Amino acid sequence: MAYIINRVLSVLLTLFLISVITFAVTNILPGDVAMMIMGTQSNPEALAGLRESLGLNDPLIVQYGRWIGGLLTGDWGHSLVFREPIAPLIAQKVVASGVIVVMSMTIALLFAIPLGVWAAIHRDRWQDSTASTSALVGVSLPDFFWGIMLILLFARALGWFPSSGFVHPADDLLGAIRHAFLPSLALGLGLMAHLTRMTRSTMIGIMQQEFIRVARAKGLAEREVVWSYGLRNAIGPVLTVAGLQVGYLFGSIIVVESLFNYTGMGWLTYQALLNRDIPLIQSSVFVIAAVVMLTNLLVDLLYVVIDPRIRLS
Amino acid sequence: APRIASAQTQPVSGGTLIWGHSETTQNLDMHQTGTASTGRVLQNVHNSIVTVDQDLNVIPMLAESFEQSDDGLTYTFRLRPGVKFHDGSEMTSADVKYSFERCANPDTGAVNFEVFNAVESIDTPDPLTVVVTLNQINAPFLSRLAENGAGVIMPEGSGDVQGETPIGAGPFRFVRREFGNEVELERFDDYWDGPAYLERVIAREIPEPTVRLTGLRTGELHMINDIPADRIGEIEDAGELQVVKWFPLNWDFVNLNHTFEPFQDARVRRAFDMIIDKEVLLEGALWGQGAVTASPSYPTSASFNADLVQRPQDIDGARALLEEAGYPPGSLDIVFKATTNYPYHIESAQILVEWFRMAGVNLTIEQLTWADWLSQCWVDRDFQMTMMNFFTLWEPDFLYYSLFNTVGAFNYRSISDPEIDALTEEARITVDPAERAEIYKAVQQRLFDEAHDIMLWFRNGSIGAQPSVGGLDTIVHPNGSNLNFHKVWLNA
Amino acid sequence: MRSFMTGKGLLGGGIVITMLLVAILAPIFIPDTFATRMDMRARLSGPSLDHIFGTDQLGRDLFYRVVLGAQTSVMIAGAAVLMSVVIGLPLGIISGYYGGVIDNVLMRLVDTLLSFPALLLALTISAVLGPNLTNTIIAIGIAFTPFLARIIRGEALRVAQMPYVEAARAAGTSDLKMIIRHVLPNIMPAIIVQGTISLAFAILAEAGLSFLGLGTQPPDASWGLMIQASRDYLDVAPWTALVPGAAVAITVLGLNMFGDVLRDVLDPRTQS
Amino acid sequence: MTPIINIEKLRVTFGKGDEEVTAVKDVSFSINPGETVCIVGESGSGKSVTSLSLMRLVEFGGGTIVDGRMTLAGENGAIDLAQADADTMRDIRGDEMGMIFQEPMTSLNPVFTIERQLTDGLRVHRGLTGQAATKRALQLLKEVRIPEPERRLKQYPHELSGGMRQRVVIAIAMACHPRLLIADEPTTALDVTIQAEILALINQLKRETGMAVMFITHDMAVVAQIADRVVVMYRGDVVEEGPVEEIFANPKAEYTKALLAAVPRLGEMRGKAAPEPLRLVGDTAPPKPITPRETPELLLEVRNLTTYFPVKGGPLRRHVANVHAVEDVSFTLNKGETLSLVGESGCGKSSCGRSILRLVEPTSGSAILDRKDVLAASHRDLRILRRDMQMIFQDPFASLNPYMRLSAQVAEPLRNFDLARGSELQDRVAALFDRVELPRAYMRRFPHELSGGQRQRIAIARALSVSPKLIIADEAVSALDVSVQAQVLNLMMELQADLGLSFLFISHDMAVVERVSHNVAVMYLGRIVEIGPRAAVFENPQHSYTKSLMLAVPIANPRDRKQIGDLNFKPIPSPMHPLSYTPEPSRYDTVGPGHLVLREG
Ligand SMILES: Nc1ncnc2c1ncn2[C@@H]1O[C@H](COP(=O)(O)OP(=O)(O)OP(=O)(O)O)[C@@H](O)[C@H]1O
Ligand SMILES: Nc1ncnc2c1ncn2[C@@H]1O[C@H](COP(=O)(O)OP(=O)(O)OP(=O)(O)O)[C@@H](O)[C@H]1O
Ligand SMILES: [Mg+2]
Ligand SMILES: [Mg+2]
Repeated sequence: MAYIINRVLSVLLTLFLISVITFAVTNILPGDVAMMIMGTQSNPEALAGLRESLGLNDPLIVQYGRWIGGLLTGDWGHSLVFREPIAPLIAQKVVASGVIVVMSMTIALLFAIPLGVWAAIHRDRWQDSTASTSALVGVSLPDFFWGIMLILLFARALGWFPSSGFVHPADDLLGAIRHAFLPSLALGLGLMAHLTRMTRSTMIGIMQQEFIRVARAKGLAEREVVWSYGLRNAIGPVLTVAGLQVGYLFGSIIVVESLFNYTGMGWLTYQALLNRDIPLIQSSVFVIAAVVMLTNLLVDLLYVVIDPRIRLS
Repeated sequence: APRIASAQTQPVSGGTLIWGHSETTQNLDMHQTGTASTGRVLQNVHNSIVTVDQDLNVIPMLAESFEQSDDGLTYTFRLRPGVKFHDGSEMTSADVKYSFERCANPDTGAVNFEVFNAVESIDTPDPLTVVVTLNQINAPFLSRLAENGAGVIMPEGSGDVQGETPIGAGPFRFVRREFGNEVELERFDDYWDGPAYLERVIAREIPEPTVRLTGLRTGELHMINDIPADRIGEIEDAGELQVVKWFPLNWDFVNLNHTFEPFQDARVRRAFDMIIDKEVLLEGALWGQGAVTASPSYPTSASFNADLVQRPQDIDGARALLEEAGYPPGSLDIVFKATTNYPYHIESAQILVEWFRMAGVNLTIEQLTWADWLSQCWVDRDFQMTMMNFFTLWEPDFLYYSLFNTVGAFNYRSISDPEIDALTEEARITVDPAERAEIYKAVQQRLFDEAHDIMLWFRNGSIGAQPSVGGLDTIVHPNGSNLNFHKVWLNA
Repeated sequence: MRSFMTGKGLLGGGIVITMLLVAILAPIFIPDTFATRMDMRARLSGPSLDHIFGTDQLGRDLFYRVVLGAQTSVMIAGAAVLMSVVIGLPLGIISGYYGGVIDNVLMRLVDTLLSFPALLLALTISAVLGPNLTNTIIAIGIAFTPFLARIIRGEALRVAQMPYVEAARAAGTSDLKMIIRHVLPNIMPAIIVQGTISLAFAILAEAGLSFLGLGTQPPDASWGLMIQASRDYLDVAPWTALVPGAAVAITVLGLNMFGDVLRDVLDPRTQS
Repeated sequence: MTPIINIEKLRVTFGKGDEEVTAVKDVSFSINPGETVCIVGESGSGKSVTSLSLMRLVEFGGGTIVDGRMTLAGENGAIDLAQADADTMRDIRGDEMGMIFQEPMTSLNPVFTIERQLTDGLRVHRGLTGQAATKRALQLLKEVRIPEPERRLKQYPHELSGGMRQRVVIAIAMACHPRLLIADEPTTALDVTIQAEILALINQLKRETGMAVMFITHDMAVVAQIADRVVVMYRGDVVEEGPVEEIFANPKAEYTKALLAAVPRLGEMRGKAAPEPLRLVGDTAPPKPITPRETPELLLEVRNLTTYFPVKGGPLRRHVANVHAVEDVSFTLNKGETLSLVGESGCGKSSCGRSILRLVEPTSGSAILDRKDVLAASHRDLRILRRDMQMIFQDPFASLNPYMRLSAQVAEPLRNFDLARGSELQDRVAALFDRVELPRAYMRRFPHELSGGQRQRIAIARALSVSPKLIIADEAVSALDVSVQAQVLNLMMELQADLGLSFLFISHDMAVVERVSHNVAVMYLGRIVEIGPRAAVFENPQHSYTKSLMLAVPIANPRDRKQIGDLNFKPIPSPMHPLSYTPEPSRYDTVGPGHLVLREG
């Protein structure tokens, strides 16, 4: 229990630090949103007026206070470019990204774990080299490369999946999954490669442990030794790494979502950055960092469930 | 005028057309929005008081008729009776007065507010009559009303909601927008010019060209605008899809900052012009989808100076000219700022680098996001050389005054040429169309001689569509930029 | 050196050395105009005798572009990783070796930074600083720093608890000498291995930034930029992506293998 | 009588081609029903590989049985295990043959409950599931005498102490009543008292079930206590085999002789006043006793040394409790003498030694070394003081920097104190290599290029380099094979005689302690419970803990077998106390000259 409280407290502290860093960084971005709103119609006087009315001329600490106060009270302000309240906008995009993050993670784990285990138990044999090399090729190519290839194969040549767009799962669950599939796969391939390597090395370490020998000495079938005795121990570290990869995923969605025109958090953040939509950048970067951190918290707590050793300390 | 590839069928009513839109819509307030992407969609929601025909003559629209007093200071609009707005109200002169005043009010932040600069009063003697009085002659007033935005009529008091839920008198009602994802429009059955065929139009915003094209090919989309230039030929040849091409969509030019010392010398500017082979550049950047021009005037407009011919590429001549101006090879280091918002600008820049190297000028590319380009080049005018495109500003006052007059709102190159200033001022108060046209031709000549900017080309517009889409010949607005779905239909 | 003579070692080492040689030598022997020379008549043409890897959308020879682009990609990745090591190393060592309050403060900060996806961090930094070579390096470097600091800290912490450190302390070794003589050499293999893997990631990160227009600036060639430029032509000219893609893949593959083998080679225990 | 298992000409290799190593060359022996056969030999002699081959587990570690037969007698005829297929082996493993491994800490799967791990074998071999399996598991825990067996079933391995874990491992191996139990160093990682319990337990189970036991160990004392027959292995070969008395009384093979000579035997030193080096095979001169000086001269005086380690807890990681690692410890050490600190794992021996060196900061007390208080010294003075006191650690490998050449490691203290430079430094390092009898050619080597004993010599050379007055040797020989251990011990004693060094010798091996000490202090729960001259403590232990410790120590003499009854499992209380806890001061009774015993209350 103390462990959990401890983790939660440190999460709160980190959230605060995240908000400070986010705010600081966004405030040194060059260019501003007034310009983006006025576009090619900008002129200095109109810009000055717009800046004033947007509160861009207040001292930074006032702006920070206003922002953080708003965050806490649920008033996240308006996106300057999108002219919409930020909170519902982000809420919707988080769902969109959540779908592909979860799907790509699922796809990745579903393939990575068996593949990694398989490579580990055939260590240094052809199975291992095959799995390891294909994993390496997977990590060696950028997600957008996979993305384009998948579009060409699955959308263009085979026509199995739509090539772009987003459907809200509440409107049409199947449609949502169909639209999210290709971006998820594009993300999942790199991730899968990564997790395969991780599973492999963890499993190799575990299969050398004494308790594995004990399990064999009991006369257990090799299947059980590997998939139950071995894997149960590997799952914790693998999940932890998977959790850490959520951060990487939230980075990659910026590219993949723009590619697939899948309007999620990555796309939103990128648009916000391009348009210098400071309130939106702040909130979406903050939300991404917070989601990444909370996922890791979740994984840590899950670890407590998986590994009884953590429960006491 | 649009050229249509496939045979037409009889119009049918109903259906939802899914359009892969090449850009993201922004602020939906037609007065405030400056982006062509938004205008392209809102064209279907709003109607203007007047509009233009294919030959760019101003013609009635929501006004049944209009007349100008002999002194050129009073305009009287007679409104079409029984025009309904999407909120169910009927259009009256009060709505027109409201719309004009809203646009003119600086607090609104309307991009076209200067159209009303000379307006002294707007009177509404009866519900169907509007009288606008100017305090000085403003020759382009009517055509500026027909231009995007300024002449749009909104129901009285609807200003506050226009940004999020635009209300107009157009053939389609705005239903919803998921920002950056799609806009949904629905047929407005009470449209004054008769209801549209289509039940619904969904504009999916897909900036990535490959993805957009794939969507069309797989049938996820009924039509797309802006087919990737290199793919047009191939699609036309395949013949499975309709291709609509029109000329022009917009025009491009290379900008030289006149506050940058070397560019204050006309010889340097001319030399730079000579370095560029516009035909090859057009081929390289846009796969030839356009036509080079020495003048930015709308090619079919009366003021277009057809006598001007591009300087042919002459690297040696350029070298000599530069040498003469005091810039021997290797002495000029120039940063070329290009925005990633227009990928073909980046391609152009890369080609330019090669030619300029041959001419002894060292060109370095700096890629800017749209926001950075606006901030650095447009507002701060902090650049040496850049490239931009404008949607065809067929209204010459708008084009030449704002872009080339010393005090012009779009004069981000800081051009200051007394001759051009005088000519553009004069044109404003010249009522006779023929006379005005001559003045603008003189402006074009002067621009060409001085090489204030380097004119490149008019770019083609293109639409790709499934065979099931009918009525594509009506879709492109005469201004070459907007799309109108009023007479478009979908075969089952 | 025996452990280098394995198949993996030879292949990994060979790839890395080849890439380094290409990155260093190509610009010396091949004029850099070869990478930007255009041929409008041979745009998007497939591999042929004239252009063994084909050409891109501006008719530039992909062989020369990929060969001359090696320098940019390798340099950006190398400099960025170097930068993150230079910053991360002292941070990590101080944190891990001294522990206590310094460690708590530094690691909280590192944790916070780690919550920002590296690409997002790099993207934001790039946007702040503007796109050019140096800033790309800085952006990737900063984005990678917390990650490296974390790993180095873990290693330093492990080493600081080793009996030989205690033995050295009992022998009167001061903290500074302890770090130089004992901690650094023992964490170096981990850093180098992590470094090679980070290099691979940095190459991909540069590609990602270029994809979003914030990395290398045209007409310079970098692998990332080449892949990004190819995206519109993939269905008609797949080689425009496959050529730089393969260069990235092979290099990353080589780096990974090299890293694995380095781990063994650097350890005096596995040398004989 | 037909043997249960008969091994003939077993040969096992690892790796392929150039890399091939033969771990077991030619091993033949057999085990009869109800018999305990001990396999002894130094580290790496192939003991474990032999046992793993028998279970056919060696293949999983990359080994290959290239030759030989391993005949297992069964009701329906004999099977050659070397040829048996995977299914047959699975049926045999855990059913006919059970195995216990060396490391109780890692032998259990950390993420499964004890119950699950106990019932797996029952399910596979007996088809027991659910209630029935649980019942049998409970019964097994009772058989291995685990306290509160019901609760243990639901617990996870980390919630059990080392001794309990090893009992669980035994229970797992015994689950299906195997006919042969293979135990690979099952007690090496355990304290002597727990070792005694485990040995007694195995003995008892053997008697109850009539199974045969193959017991692997390198501890000759354990062999003497439990073996019926002994197989001596050396570098993959069986060099000698015979009944246990025969082997001890009349070893034939040279290796066996050397091995037995190197084993210190508890009680050997009875009646001798001063410590004496071991007389190894091949030594000609009789060992010279290490007599203390005529007039004892005080070197180190430790007074009321107390060291607590803070325990952080709660959400804010506040200081909530203390581990009382060293509690009010006082003793003195004279020049040229050895004081041994003995006691079981976790009793605070190392903490005591490290506190004196200030490698951990003590909570209170004083340690006066040659009239200077180490514990009160400023950081600058401390560095200077450390010239006079050096340390040798348990793990010879871990205490040397793997990335540093040996000469540099030995020279490090000299360079730290700037005692020598350049060629003088090299000369002094070379002299130190001579001193610890290592060839000078080794100076350029790295630690991994040396054997364990050689590495420990380097550690000794490093400690000697600054000519300290005091060396704290923390389990300095515990990790070494007996023969190597004897050599290192002799070296240390020789140095003491030559240089007048004082040793604070920390160890848990009573036989070694008896051999090397002038004085002995027994620690329990952070306190010294008994201290005095070696003879007094060993021959006349007074404190109840010292007595039980002495009783538990196995004696390397098969004629002197201890009939240890079923010792009650009595876990050592935790040294962790809340902040508010104030311990009693240590009060001692004098029972003889210099022989003090903690008052028990
Ligand atoms: N998996 C393996 N791969 C390669 N060599 C091995 C392997 N396992 C054991 N060996 C080698 O086989 C030889 C015998 O090892 P084994 O473990 O049987 O020794 P041991 O007598 O049990 O020693 P210890 O007392 O240290 O446990 C050693 O030289 C060892 O290095
Ligand atoms: N650095 C430390 N922090 C917290 N507790 C410690 C630390 N070092 C030792 N302890 C605790 O202090 C007690 C005494 O440990 P110490 O290492 O001195 O025992 P020991 O007698 O040397 O045991 P062993 O024979 O296992 O080496 C133990 O309970 C141990 O867990
Ligand atoms: Mg062994
Ligand atoms: Mg200890």
